[in-house]
Amino acid sequence: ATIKIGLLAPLTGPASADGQEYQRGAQMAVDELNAAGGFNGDTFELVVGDVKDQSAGNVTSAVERLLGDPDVHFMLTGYASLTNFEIDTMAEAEMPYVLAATSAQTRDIIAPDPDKYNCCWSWTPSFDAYNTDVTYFVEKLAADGKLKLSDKKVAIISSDNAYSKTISEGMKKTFSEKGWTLTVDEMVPFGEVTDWRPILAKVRENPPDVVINTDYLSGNSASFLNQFLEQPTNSLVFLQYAPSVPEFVELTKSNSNGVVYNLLGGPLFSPKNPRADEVAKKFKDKYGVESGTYGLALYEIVNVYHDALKKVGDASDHEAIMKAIGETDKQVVAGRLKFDPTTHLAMQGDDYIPITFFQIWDGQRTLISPAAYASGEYKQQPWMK
Amino acid sequence: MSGLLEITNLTAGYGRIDVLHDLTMTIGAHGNVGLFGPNGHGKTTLLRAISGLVKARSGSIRFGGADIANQTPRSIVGLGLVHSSQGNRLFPDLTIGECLALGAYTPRARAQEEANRERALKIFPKLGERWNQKVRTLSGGERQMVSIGTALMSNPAMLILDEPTLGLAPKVKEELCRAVLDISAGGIPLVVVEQDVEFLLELSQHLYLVNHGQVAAEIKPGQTMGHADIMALYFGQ
Amino acid sequence: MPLLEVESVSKAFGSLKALDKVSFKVEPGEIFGIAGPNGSGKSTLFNVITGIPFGPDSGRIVFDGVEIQRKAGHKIAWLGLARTFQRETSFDKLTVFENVLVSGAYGKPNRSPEEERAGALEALDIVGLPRSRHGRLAEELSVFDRKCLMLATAVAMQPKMLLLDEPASGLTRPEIETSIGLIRRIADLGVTIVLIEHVLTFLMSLSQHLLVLNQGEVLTIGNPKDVIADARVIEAYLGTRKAAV
Amino acid sequence: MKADLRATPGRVSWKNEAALVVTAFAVLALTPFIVTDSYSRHILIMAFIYAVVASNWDLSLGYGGVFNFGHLALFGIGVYAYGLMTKLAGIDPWLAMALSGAVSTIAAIVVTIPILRLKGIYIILVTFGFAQLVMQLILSQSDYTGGTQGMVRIQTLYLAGHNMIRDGKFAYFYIALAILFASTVFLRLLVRSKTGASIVALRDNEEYAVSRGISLVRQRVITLAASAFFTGVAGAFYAAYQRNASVDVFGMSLATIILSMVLLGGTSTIYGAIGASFVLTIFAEVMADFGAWRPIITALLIIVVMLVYPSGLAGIWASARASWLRRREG
Amino acid sequence: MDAALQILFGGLFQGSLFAMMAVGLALIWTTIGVFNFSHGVMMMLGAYVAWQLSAWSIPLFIVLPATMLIMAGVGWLLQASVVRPLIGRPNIVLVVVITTLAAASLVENGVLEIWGPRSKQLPTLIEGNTQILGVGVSMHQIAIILITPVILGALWLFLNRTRLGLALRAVAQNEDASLLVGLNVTALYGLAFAIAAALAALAGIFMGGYRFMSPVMGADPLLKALIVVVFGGLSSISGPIFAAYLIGFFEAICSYYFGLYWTPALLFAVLILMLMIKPEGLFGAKTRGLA
Ligand SMILES: Nc1ncnc2c1ncn2[C@@H]1O[C@H](COP(=O)(O)OP(=O)(O)OP(=O)(O)O)[C@@H](O)[C@H]1O
Ligand SMILES: Nc1ncnc2c1ncn2[C@@H]1O[C@H](COP(=O)(O)OP(=O)(O)OP(=O)(O)O)[C@@H](O)[C@H]1O
Ligand SMILES: [Mg+2]
Ligand SMILES: [Mg+2]
Repeated sequence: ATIKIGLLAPLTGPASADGQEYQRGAQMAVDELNAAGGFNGDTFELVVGDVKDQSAGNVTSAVERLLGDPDVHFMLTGYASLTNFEIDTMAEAEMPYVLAATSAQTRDIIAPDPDKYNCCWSWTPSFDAYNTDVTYFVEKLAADGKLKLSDKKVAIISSDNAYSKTISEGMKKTFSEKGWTLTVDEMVPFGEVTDWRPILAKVRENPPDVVINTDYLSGNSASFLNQFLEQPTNSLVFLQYAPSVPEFVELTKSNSNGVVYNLLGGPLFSPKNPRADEVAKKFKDKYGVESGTYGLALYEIVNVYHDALKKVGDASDHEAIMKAIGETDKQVVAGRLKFDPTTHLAMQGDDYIPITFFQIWDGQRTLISPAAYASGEYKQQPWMK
Repeated sequence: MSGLLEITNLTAGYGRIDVLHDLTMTIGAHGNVGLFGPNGHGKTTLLRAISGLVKARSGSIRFGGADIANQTPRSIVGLGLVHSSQGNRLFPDLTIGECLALGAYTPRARAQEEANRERALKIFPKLGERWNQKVRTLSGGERQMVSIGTALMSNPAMLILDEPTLGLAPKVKEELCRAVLDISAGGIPLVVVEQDVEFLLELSQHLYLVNHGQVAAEIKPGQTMGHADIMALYFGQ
Repeated sequence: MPLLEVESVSKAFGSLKALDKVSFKVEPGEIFGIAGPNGSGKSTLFNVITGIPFGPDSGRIVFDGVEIQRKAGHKIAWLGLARTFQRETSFDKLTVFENVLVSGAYGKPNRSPEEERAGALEALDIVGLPRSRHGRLAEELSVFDRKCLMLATAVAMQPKMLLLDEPASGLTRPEIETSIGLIRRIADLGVTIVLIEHVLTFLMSLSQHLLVLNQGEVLTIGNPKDVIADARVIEAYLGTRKAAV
Repeated sequence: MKADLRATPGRVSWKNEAALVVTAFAVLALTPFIVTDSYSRHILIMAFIYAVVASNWDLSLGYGGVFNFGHLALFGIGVYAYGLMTKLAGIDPWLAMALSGAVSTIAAIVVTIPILRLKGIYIILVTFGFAQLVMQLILSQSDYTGGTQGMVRIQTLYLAGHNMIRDGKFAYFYIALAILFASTVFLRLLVRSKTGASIVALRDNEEYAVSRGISLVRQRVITLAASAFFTGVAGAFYAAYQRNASVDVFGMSLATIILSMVLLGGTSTIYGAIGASFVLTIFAEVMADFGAWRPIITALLIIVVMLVYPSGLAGIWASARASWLRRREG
Repeated sequence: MDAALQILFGGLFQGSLFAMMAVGLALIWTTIGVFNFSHGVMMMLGAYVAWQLSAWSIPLFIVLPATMLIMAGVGWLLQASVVRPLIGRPNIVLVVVITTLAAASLVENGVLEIWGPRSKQLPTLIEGNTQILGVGVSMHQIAIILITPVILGALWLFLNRTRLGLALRAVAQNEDASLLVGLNVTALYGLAFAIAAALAALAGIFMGGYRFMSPVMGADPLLKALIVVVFGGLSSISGPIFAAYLIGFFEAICSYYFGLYWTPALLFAVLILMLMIKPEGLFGAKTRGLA
């Protein structure tokens, strides 16, 4: 028999680059498991539900299709919908489900009644660290003498989507609590932004110490950087998420030198966590391209399921599988994975999944914080004086 | 006996329906040709088949010796067989000047553009006055003038006019009649479809009555034919 | 009291004066002819009277005691003023019957559905469109039938006045004869008719008054026989030979 | 001969049409007993929703000739109206569904104002802009609408004594079918009435129609308002069924799909749009395993159908019927 | 002063991109009377073709004309397959909407299959940045700002001052009449699409060197082009060209003073208002035909 694993992924439409990566990561894990003899003589099979443009109708159709297949015993996704509303459906169908989507929404759905949602667990830890840690990071650089702050000014640019907006709001709060002034506070509509010039003009009018853009679309982020560098100010540039996407470096080439970004739940490339390098290498060998966050994450999620299955012994015992997944405690590419029983999110912190800061140099991503895992140090960004 | 334009056993139509059935006609042997007959019986279709706008399903059309059945309209115009079509809406968003310029699009006409323009403007001086007005805004009669003017710009070797007097004031009609006769006297045979019988009789000596997609009667020059006889033909169908 | 009074109406397109201070009156029950060279403003005159697509720039138009020069087109229609257009026009994707039904229903509101249907059938009978063609789409009709249909839609509105723009153009002799009879029949129903036409026989045999426009101005107005004998009319409009008709 | 004062010559008779519609819906009503899995039922429910939206769009686009590219905004307004009314105001879901239809209708009337003087293709821009403005409005009120995060856990519909969540979508199926039935009957009654004829008349020739006493303003308002009500109800149902609302209902991709349904089905038939909604929805699901090939194959199919039958599925139907009649006669 | 210059550059640059896209769309509308909803994917495909050629290390000065030629061919093919067969059928405007939308989906997903979903970038036309009056701009943008008016001017001259251009403008208005004056209707339709596709490809190359490319990159520019064309009026191509720059400047000004976020809403509000006042588009001629 086969044990089917259902993957929700946008294979077509604007997010298809991520969708393809989910599929590759999950497929890699399934192939490995099967090569190792499957499970009790059963083989695994990955079935994909295309959520297309991620609209509610398309997500529901994909979910229903996979739920309708009696051999599907586990489902996973990077992110399937904007709202993660499918968690409710999974709960009703008693389908074990692990997702990596924005954790704020996941928490909002699960936290009021965690027992109702034993099905569903989030690979992504709470995003709270995104809100606070950039401030801490910058102030620490200043304290260490690696960064000169003139008068604690920050420019924050955000995009009108749940992810970017929540983070930028949090950042604004933390920065102002720490006595910073906001020189630019701009939001762009979600979607392609061709011209950042008007916003950059404002940035240049009153050069801040730190420039932050939380728009996570790699193309937007890349063109922001390129346009910033047409006439840079003496500011530290921090970009949310986008630089972690492999093609970011291709799009910006040498402009990306020095850029700083951070990640929660991304691969923790460090001698202390060899697994990240190992899985990333496997991925690159198999597909010829580097994986971003999601390829590796989905690979790991399949393995988390496999561990639970081994523990339970029976794929059709969803109840037990859900429980076993919830009890996971293992070292994964992102750090130590353990779920918080009150929110069902992965736990966050230096001992669990840390928030990691990276700096890009010559296309290489150097882990510069937290110190415990760091493989290099922050170096002054080339345009700064 | 042969003419400039020989149509033999022509069948043509639209969709599933044949409009012309096995129609045979000779044009040019006895001077200008006039076609008449009740509405909707295929006169326009015949002209459209001649100029290649409608496919000939069977039969042949020979113009000056060459078979032009199912040639492209472009090559037919290139031979000088020029058709001013019925109720022509022309190019609504072009100006009169541009319309006339387009008339002289074929290489054949391009050489004579100047002369032809002068000729057209002489017949319809109004076109010159309104040179830059868009066709869309012209009155019905004015549009008709542009339509005929454009045909003249194509430097015809044979001129086909489908209801040229439609909507024209009597005086303009008269002037048109005179002008067209002038043109034909210059060696350009005419094929005219017209409901105004006086006008038709004045222009052409050789008449065909087209009825049910066939030639129902032919009146050759020698045969005298009064207005009353034609009326009788109409009503007697 | 005249049914239609046009007072000093003007309409310009840019520098072109399509109508220049045109005034005339139409008495109830008569057939009133309008002639004039191409582009003299005849169709434009109909346009400004009916407000479709535009009213006059200046001047006053009184229909049946109501000033209409600023009224919207459909409201003018409701007053009982119907028109036809120079090219055959129809609602192509409606059947013949629906063409007439909808015109009657909206052109003369406040009737019961039965009256509307009966009125539509009557209008079709008047113009002589046989039952067998009532179910055909309007676009499938021949030119003459389309002209008849356009007339039927106007008749179905049970108008007080009917403006006809070149109803005979493109028709064969027999069809012209038929049309003359048809228009007489409509006039006999008590409908006042204003008629634009270039086919002189048609115009002459029908109209009781004749107005000739030239370059947007009234050239002359009066008894048809006198009008076409007028030297200015011959010069501007008729040309030499046709004057004899 | 005394004329039958009720028959409309050249059109299918009332009686025949009613018989056909009732039969078709009766067949549909039996399907849940044949397809028992909730996935197939879900697909049918989606097809019903799309059918409502597409066929109502056919009223304004096909019959009215109004290039209303904001039609999906009317759907989206239904979605959010339902979500807000049930969530914030605590209005009863069934009532909220009807009210959502009313809200969409009002929105349609509002959007008619700027397009009254516009013709053809120019209407696209304004109606599209309207959709964008509505979306901006929803996004900007994120305290109520959830902004880009959307609204989740919207109140579902209920039936006393029946658990709608664990019945394998049985109840939702019939509710969706009922909405489609009501909408179809409403649309067909409308387009066959004299109001329907006046809408077509305006489309075919505006100036001629006005000269026959048809008011452009009034009929255009009626057209858009009539096409909005069931669209809004369908939006409300969609929100209740999916239990969430997000602004992607305003996006181009849903609009493109529904537009394909209207045009593939053949405009000005109502039934064509409904048929095409079924065909495209089911087809897309059958092809779900083809990944990027699915849209490629779908696109090819649409192109081929439109090239051979520019009047869409309705054209196929018509020519099949014609050849059947010919064979029967010949 | 800085801000004014930024706005000036932003407006010119965006305007150039809009114009390059819009003009092809307008050309197809004025010649064939249909809206080509695959215009956006023509742009996208152009960028990918150029990318592929560059990936084979063909130098840019060959890539540019080669891509435009290839895309002209593709444009021709597109009209021959999904537009030309429909000419003269009822409802053509709507039917072409759907066939070109389908063709767009076909191409978009085909590109997804061939080149994959990940973003790519084209080489810039000219490397590097420069300072003009203290404002930094990339040479690539300057190149675009300078090249576009030249090309648009050439196109305008071609359409308005040559016989072929006249034929191109005439052909859609009345197919029968076109045939009767001896126009090669098929070739002219093909030519219109070919020119439009080549211009779209050029816009794609501009875009791909400036930002990034992905299979869905055409959607937004298509929308913008549509807005520009309707806003500018459909009766000529100079209307849309002016409108493109106008909207470019409008956006630059708005996004500076009101933020990028409100710009789309403001733009639509202004457009709706403008159309209410002038229903035939800003530069459209007010011509109403007689019935
Ligand atoms: N495009 C078309 N498609 C289908 N049928 C057509 C088409 N054009 C004309 N017909 C039909 O062909 C027949 C002949 O039409 P045609 O125009 O040739 O007649 P005609 O003698 O020129 O009449 P008229 O005097 O009215 O111009 C008519 O019955 C008409 O309905
Ligand atoms: N919208 C418009 N824009 C510019 N000029 C126009 C417009 N409509 C009509 N005209 C001009 O106004 C004049 C009067 O036109 P109108 O249609 O009234 O003439 P008419 O007397 O009906 O002529 P015909 O007998 O040829 O039909 C014409 O010269 C015409 O070119
Ligand atoms: Mg004819
Ligand atoms: Mg006139």
